[in-house]
Amino acid sequence: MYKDTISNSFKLGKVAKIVRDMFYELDYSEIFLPAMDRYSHELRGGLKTAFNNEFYVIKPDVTSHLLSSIIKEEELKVFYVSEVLDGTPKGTWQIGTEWIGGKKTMREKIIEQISTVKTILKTLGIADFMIDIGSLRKWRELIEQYGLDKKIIDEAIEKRSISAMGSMNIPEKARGALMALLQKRGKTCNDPLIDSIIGEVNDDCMMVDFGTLRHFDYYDDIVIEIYTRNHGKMLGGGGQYVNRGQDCFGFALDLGILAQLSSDSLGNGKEGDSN
Amino acid sequence: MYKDTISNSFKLGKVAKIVRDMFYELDYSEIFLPAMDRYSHELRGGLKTAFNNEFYVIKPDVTSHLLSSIIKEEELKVFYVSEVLDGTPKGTWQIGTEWIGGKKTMREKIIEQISTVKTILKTLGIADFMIDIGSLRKWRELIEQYGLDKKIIDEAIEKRSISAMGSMNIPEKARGALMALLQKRGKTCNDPLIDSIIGEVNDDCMMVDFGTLRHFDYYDDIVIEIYTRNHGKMLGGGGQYVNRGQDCFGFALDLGILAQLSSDSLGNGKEGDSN
Amino acid sequence: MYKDTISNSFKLGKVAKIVRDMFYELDYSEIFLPAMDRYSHELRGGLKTAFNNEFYVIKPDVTSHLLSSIIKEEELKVFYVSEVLDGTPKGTWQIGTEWIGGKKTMREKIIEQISTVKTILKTLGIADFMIDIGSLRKWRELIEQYGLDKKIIDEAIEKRSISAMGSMNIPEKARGALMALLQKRGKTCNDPLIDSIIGEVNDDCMMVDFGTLRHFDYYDDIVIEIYTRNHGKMLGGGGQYVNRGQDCFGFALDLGILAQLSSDSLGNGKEGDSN
Amino acid sequence: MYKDTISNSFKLGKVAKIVRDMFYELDYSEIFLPAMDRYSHELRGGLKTAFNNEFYVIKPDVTSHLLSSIIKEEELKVFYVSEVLDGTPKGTWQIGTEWIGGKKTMREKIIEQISTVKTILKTLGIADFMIDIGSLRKWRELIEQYGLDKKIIDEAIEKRSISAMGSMNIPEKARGALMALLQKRGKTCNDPLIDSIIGEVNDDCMMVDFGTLRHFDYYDDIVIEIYTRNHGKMLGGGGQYVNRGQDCFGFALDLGILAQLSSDSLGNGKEGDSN
Amino acid sequence: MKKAAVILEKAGVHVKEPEDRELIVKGEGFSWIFSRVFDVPVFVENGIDMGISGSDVIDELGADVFVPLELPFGQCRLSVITSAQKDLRIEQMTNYRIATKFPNMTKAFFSDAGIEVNVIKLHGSMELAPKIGIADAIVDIVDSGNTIRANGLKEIYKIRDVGARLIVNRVSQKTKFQEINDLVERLARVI
Amino acid sequence: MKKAAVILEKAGVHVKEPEDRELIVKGEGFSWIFSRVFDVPVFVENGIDMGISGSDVIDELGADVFVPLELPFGQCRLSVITSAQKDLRIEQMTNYRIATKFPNMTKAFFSDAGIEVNVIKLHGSMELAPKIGIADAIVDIVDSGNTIRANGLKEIYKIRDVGARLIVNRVSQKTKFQEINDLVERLARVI
Amino acid sequence: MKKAAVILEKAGVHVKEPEDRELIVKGEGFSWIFSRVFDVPVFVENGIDMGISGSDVIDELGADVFVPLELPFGQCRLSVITSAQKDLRIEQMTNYRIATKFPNMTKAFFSDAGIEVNVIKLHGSMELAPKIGIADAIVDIVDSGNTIRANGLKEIYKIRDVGARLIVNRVSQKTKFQEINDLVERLARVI
Amino acid sequence: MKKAAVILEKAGVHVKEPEDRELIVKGEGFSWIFSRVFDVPVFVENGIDMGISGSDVIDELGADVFVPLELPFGQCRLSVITSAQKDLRIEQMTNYRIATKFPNMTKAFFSDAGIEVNVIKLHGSMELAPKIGIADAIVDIVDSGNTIRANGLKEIYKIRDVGARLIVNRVSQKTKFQEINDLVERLARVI
Repeated sequence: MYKDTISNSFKLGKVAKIVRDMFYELDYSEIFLPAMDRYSHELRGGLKTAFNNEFYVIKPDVTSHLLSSIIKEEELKVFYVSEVLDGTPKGTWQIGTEWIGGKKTMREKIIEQISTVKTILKTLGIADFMIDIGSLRKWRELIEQYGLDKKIIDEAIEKRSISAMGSMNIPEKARGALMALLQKRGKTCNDPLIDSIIGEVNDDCMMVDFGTLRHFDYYDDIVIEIYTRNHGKMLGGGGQYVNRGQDCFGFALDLGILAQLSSDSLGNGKEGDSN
Repeated sequence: MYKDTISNSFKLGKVAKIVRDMFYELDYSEIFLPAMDRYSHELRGGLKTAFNNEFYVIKPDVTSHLLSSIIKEEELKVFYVSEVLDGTPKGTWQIGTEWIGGKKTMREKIIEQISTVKTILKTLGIADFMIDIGSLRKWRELIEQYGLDKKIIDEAIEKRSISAMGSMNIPEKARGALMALLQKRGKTCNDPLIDSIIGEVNDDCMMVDFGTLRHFDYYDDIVIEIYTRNHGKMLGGGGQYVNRGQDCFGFALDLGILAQLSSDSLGNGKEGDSN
Repeated sequence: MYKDTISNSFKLGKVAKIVRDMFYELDYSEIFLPAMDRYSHELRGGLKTAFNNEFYVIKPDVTSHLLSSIIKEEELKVFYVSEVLDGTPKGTWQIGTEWIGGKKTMREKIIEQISTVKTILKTLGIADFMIDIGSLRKWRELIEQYGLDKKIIDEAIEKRSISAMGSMNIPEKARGALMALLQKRGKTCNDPLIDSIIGEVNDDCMMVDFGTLRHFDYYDDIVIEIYTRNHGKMLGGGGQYVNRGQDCFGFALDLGILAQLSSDSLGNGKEGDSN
Repeated sequence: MYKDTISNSFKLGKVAKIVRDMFYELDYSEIFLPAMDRYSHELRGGLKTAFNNEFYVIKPDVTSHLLSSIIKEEELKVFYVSEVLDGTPKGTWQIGTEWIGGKKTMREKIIEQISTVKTILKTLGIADFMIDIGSLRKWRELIEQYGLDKKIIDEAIEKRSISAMGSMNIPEKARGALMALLQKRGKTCNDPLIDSIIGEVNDDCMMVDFGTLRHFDYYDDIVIEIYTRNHGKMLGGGGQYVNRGQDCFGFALDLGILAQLSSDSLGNGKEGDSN
Repeated sequence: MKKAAVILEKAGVHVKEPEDRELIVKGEGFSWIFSRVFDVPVFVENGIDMGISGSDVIDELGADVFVPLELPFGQCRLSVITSAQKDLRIEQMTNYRIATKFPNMTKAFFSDAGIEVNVIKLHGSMELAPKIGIADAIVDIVDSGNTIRANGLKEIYKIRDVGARLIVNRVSQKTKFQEINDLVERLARVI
Repeated sequence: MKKAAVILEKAGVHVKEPEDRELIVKGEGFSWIFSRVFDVPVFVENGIDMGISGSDVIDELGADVFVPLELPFGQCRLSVITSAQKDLRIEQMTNYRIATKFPNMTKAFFSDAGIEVNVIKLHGSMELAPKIGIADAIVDIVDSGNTIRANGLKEIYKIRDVGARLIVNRVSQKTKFQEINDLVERLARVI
Repeated sequence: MKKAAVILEKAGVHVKEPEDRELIVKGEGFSWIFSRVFDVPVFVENGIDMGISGSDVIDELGADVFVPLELPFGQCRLSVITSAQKDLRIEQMTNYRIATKFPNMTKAFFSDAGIEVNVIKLHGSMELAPKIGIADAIVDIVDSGNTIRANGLKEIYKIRDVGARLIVNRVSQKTKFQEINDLVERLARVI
Repeated sequence: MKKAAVILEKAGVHVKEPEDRELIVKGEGFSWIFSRVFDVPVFVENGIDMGISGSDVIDELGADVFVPLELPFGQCRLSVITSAQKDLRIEQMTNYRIATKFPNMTKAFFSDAGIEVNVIKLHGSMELAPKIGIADAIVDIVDSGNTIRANGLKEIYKIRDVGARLIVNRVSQKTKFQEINDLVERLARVI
């Protein structure tokens, strides 16, 4: 068979084609970002390098790269297929979307994009996936309400550290609220926006979860994480952010994991492939 | 409107979609090469950098990158959409194919790929393009026949320098043959392989030309160059090469120029676009 | 003769030995700074690069490099001989000192260091040098006194632009003071500190000049520039700065220019050397 | 006290001054090599980087850097004080010499340079050092004599692998000679050149040793290694090489280890220093 | 290991002991994996639902796992240790050779303090290193302090406190939310 | 050139005209060097005491010289110029080919505005470039604007004002302080 | 460990056993240090005269030591091991997760073969990893092969042979030439 | 310029002279563009069919054009030039300041020779630079050599021969093959 680069990329190619076609149907247009850009603190991830006495980043995180390239924007409904580096020359291939501005409300955008994720995974024959939906706003409101220290709370959430929350010298009421939010996972959560999103998407794969989502600093409120029972790593994630006053929502899926999980269903379960 | 990166990439996206669909129909699968690879003298172009005390190249020439990644190969019919760097962080976007090995003869491959180029350009509404077909073998045979110095002849061909050929101290018969080959441009050239290719493609855009093609060292015999009357730079090019004993042919088109030339025909001639 | 690297460095070696011996006598100890250090905004100049996904600077400006390496400091009386890069791989060799903290007053330090510069140049047989002494404090006082815009004034000083000062809409009294300061060059300047320094150094080479000195942002008040009549570029410069509440003064000389100018006097005026 | 860079470099400064003065007395002149140079396969060690699409090396091994910079050479008796990098931004400081060409015979040069090493260490108060002297020529002669495979022998010598030598299918006579050479360590070795050098140096610290020296590929025959009983790492080393037909000899000492070992004797045994 | 079993028992979870070289033991509702201390966070990060491991190991490996509970055993501290005869402060350790089982944490600590040191990775009996002269100091876990006193060493700087932790795989926390939270609550009540 | 001589005459400095190909002309107290416009800042930066040159050239070369006086002639402006038929704004010039005699200033302007363009360096008659289709726009000096109108072009964006400047070498300003300041004051009075 | 002592005894060197937690034991002419397998090459490289350690550990650490003797025990091999059900060749292991105690040697092997894999460092019981699904294959030391067979695994590729080695510090080899050569010769005779 | 017109006339091509500031002149079958010497290769590379320019300018710009014919006029050479009093060899020019109109070719020449020099870009009258002390040597076009002799300079090293060249755009050579080859042949016959 082939050396890794080629065999590896065949599977990616198959999955990319399927997902791209869906994005075209949903009226997304493909965006091509340059492999290298001048370093700026807005750019996340990528591999730091230098050219001609200037600092550059190779293949940074796409959302942050896109946001740093926008001057004035009406609507931008784009998808991308790109390798993303994170500190070393070997990156991960991602396929994702960014929906910036436009007339649709934030709610409508989130619902359409979550449904898009569902359709993609189902079309790829990946059945038992789950989509957790969480909210950074919930935590922010709590922190403001009780005047808590954001940095300490963030660290506790990052580790879901019940012990840390237990030993913080904060009012008991605050502690109770924090614990409740951390443990909150279920079908509904009496937050109008989230409940309506779950209602609209109306699929068993959806779960409200305020305590197990990663908090990227460029996300504003609603965040989602996509995963399956039988793969140790996350399939993808996304979230809502505001850019130049416009509501935006985007998500990214790990093309490598999609290719792995979908290879059986797409009838190319070549002998010797990792399960 | 938008900052360059985004407006620029919209046009690329439109063209890439059209061309990709054609490649899918012709049973090509997409290949994803890593953005960075360890430096090796086989890799052409790209931007030199270093990581962890090892030399790397960012986005090198795709053909050379692909060839350096193959261990054992039956058939590989692939296409790619990728930015290619050439010494600076700002590269050019290319869309191209590599057809390696398989049962088809070299002649059939070249004919299919030239027809593919034709269909792509016509579908993009680029009408007045030309495809020149040349042969490195012709020059090699001449050099061997008269025992000439390959390096000097190559420099003369690179510049089409009639003066240089005139002043070389080589036998007159050799000089005559060199001049004839340099000036040879027309519909046929009584070389069985090339005449049959032109006959098969049977399109006015085809021209035999032994004297105006660029000689890349990894090409073996048949080379093509694609251009239009109203654009100073080449649209693309390709050629035939042998890899691990297998006949291969590949070509690449400059996605930026395709986008420029096709923007009118695709009905998105936005006011203010460079025509 | 030799390739540049070696012939070039012989002359540097001769001069470096002479100057080092003087520093030893004046109780300076040599300091060796690492060729590369992690990037920080405090570092001036050098050549930007990256290693293992971290930004680094190669051979930055020595004063800024030293200051960024000090944690707690009693007294530091050091000299260095080092190549300093400024955006390209080919740098300039410098020999310089930094006198940080200690019991001596700022005035005594400046006087000793200016005398040191004099002795160095005279020992190297460079006779007709001049040392201009200026003061950033003078300009700061003026800016604060008339509430002027520091950025605009700095630009005007940088270019000695009398037109710019003439056309600023500032009170006439302020304009007069600015022009006077800009034109102020002479043996004395009724500024107690500077007059006493000139008096103490008591050498014709000294000149007060508030309008022709370069303003490095890490200098605080007294700045000096060293030059000769017959060399287009400056020989060196220095200045006074405050670091962790301690008075500091340092200067640097261009070893290459010293070697050029002193080669005649040191009796090694080899034929063919740049004059 | 200070951050490492400064405290570290004070000790280096003290030792460098002492050693430099000795080199001046022995009529060596200091050489200043650029911190960065274009990459070439001749350069050893250093830290690989890139600038403006060209490969560079930062602070490579000094001997290889000097040799690659010489065009035509009469005599070059130089010393250097420089940081040398080896794959990471943190290098080791070295002080060393290169004696290229000139009238002195190779024997005289080796004897003078070994005596110089002795004087340096003794002046620094480092008493119980040893200098092993070995010869690559001895091994080469053996390999040629029995037509052995140089690569396998080198690997065996690198590891002093008696087992490997035992199990090679080579004539017993060859095996015996290899083993004898590997085990050869003592005051004399009936090799005229080496015995005369040991006789001339006439110091107990000298030892002939054909089996425990590192074989750098740019050394030609005589190699030396300098070490002390109570420091795990080597103090330094050197060797003889031929450059443009001229006999050369050079050695380098690790300034850091010299500073550590000599700190007690130089009366600055500051409390808390690593012994 | 026994202390963990005791706590679990109190929380109503019976730990099945492995017979001889058995690696995985199936018990009521749980399968137990007994692996090296340093491997627990790797197993949990790559798919095993839960694990009990020391915070020193978790931080050294930078494991991307949830750490819901600090468990009341395994309390000790990670400290800089030098020979008892010397009165040393951190700033004086320029270019010291430091032997440790935790190179990442050691490098991070000294780099933040701006002190350049040479770190030597060892797997066991750190006290040996300074004794036989291959290191000038060590960074190791200190509990009672007897071992280091017995070897003529002393603590000069506490880098951080260390203790046993319950860790949970990020995906398992979602897919087995009920069971995991249920166990975490029962454990929280007994500690 | 003549305007410069007029101003200098008024300030009491008689400019000696060079005969035929003479490069350096010695006059009362001054030696005059007549070089190309683009070379004046290079001469002054590398040792010639003073010079008169356009601010466009000084900025394009980034010459490290003193610029004491703006002289009252040579006023014009550096502008982005495109074909008269098009109504264009800067943001729409993505990937435009721009012909100019000032590549550094052109690249800096468009890079600050975040627009990626391809700059083609030409030495003269910029208006030709868009006419014969080798460039989509040009960046050039505009004075009356007749030339560009005559060639069917129009200014769409003024990058900066340009004018003649007196420039002084940084070292000469120190070593010939009196003479230079004296001349500068006399010139300042007549402009 | 015992086998080493047997060989040494035959070579006339009596190995003093350590009582309880003793680390260093002084015996006739030798002091014996009993440390972890993985630490022996580190001790010898940094100053301890001699040591006995496996060639796998020496190569994994890239220890800069002399290796005079291959000792006749500890023979085994470093192999790529996958589940028994699969017939796999190395080229098919693109993007496989490979658990191993020897990350450096594993990365070097697959990189030379041009295959990109993800290496997970574990400290013990490698066979566990594929069983509980956190790795697709393992690279480990295989001796009899019982353990891997017992865990439903099989060897598919031998990377290299492994065995016990006598290692010597580069400086000690010089300063204690006689004693070391003497011991090496006596050992050489008995193996 | 006139010599070019003479040759073209002989080859049956009548060159229409431009009136006053006209840039483009339409003649029988040709439109003539009169631009700066340094701009001709840029025009031809970016779309103008053919041009006549010096090989020095073509090489300095590294223009990607066809160069079918060496024309029999404009013969001169690019040389390293220093003051007549000095007997200098290239290796002795370490750190020299070299003024030139051809910085790329000058840097390439000295870098290949392994000599580090500082290149100062000037646009005209190179001989001035050493005279007024802002450069130690110059690299310039030498024809008769009178100018340099007149300025007390002499040639010490010929870098390369220079002469007029006919250059052709790579795409035009294809799309206007007949007309271009026809003209090239007619020209070839008259030179």
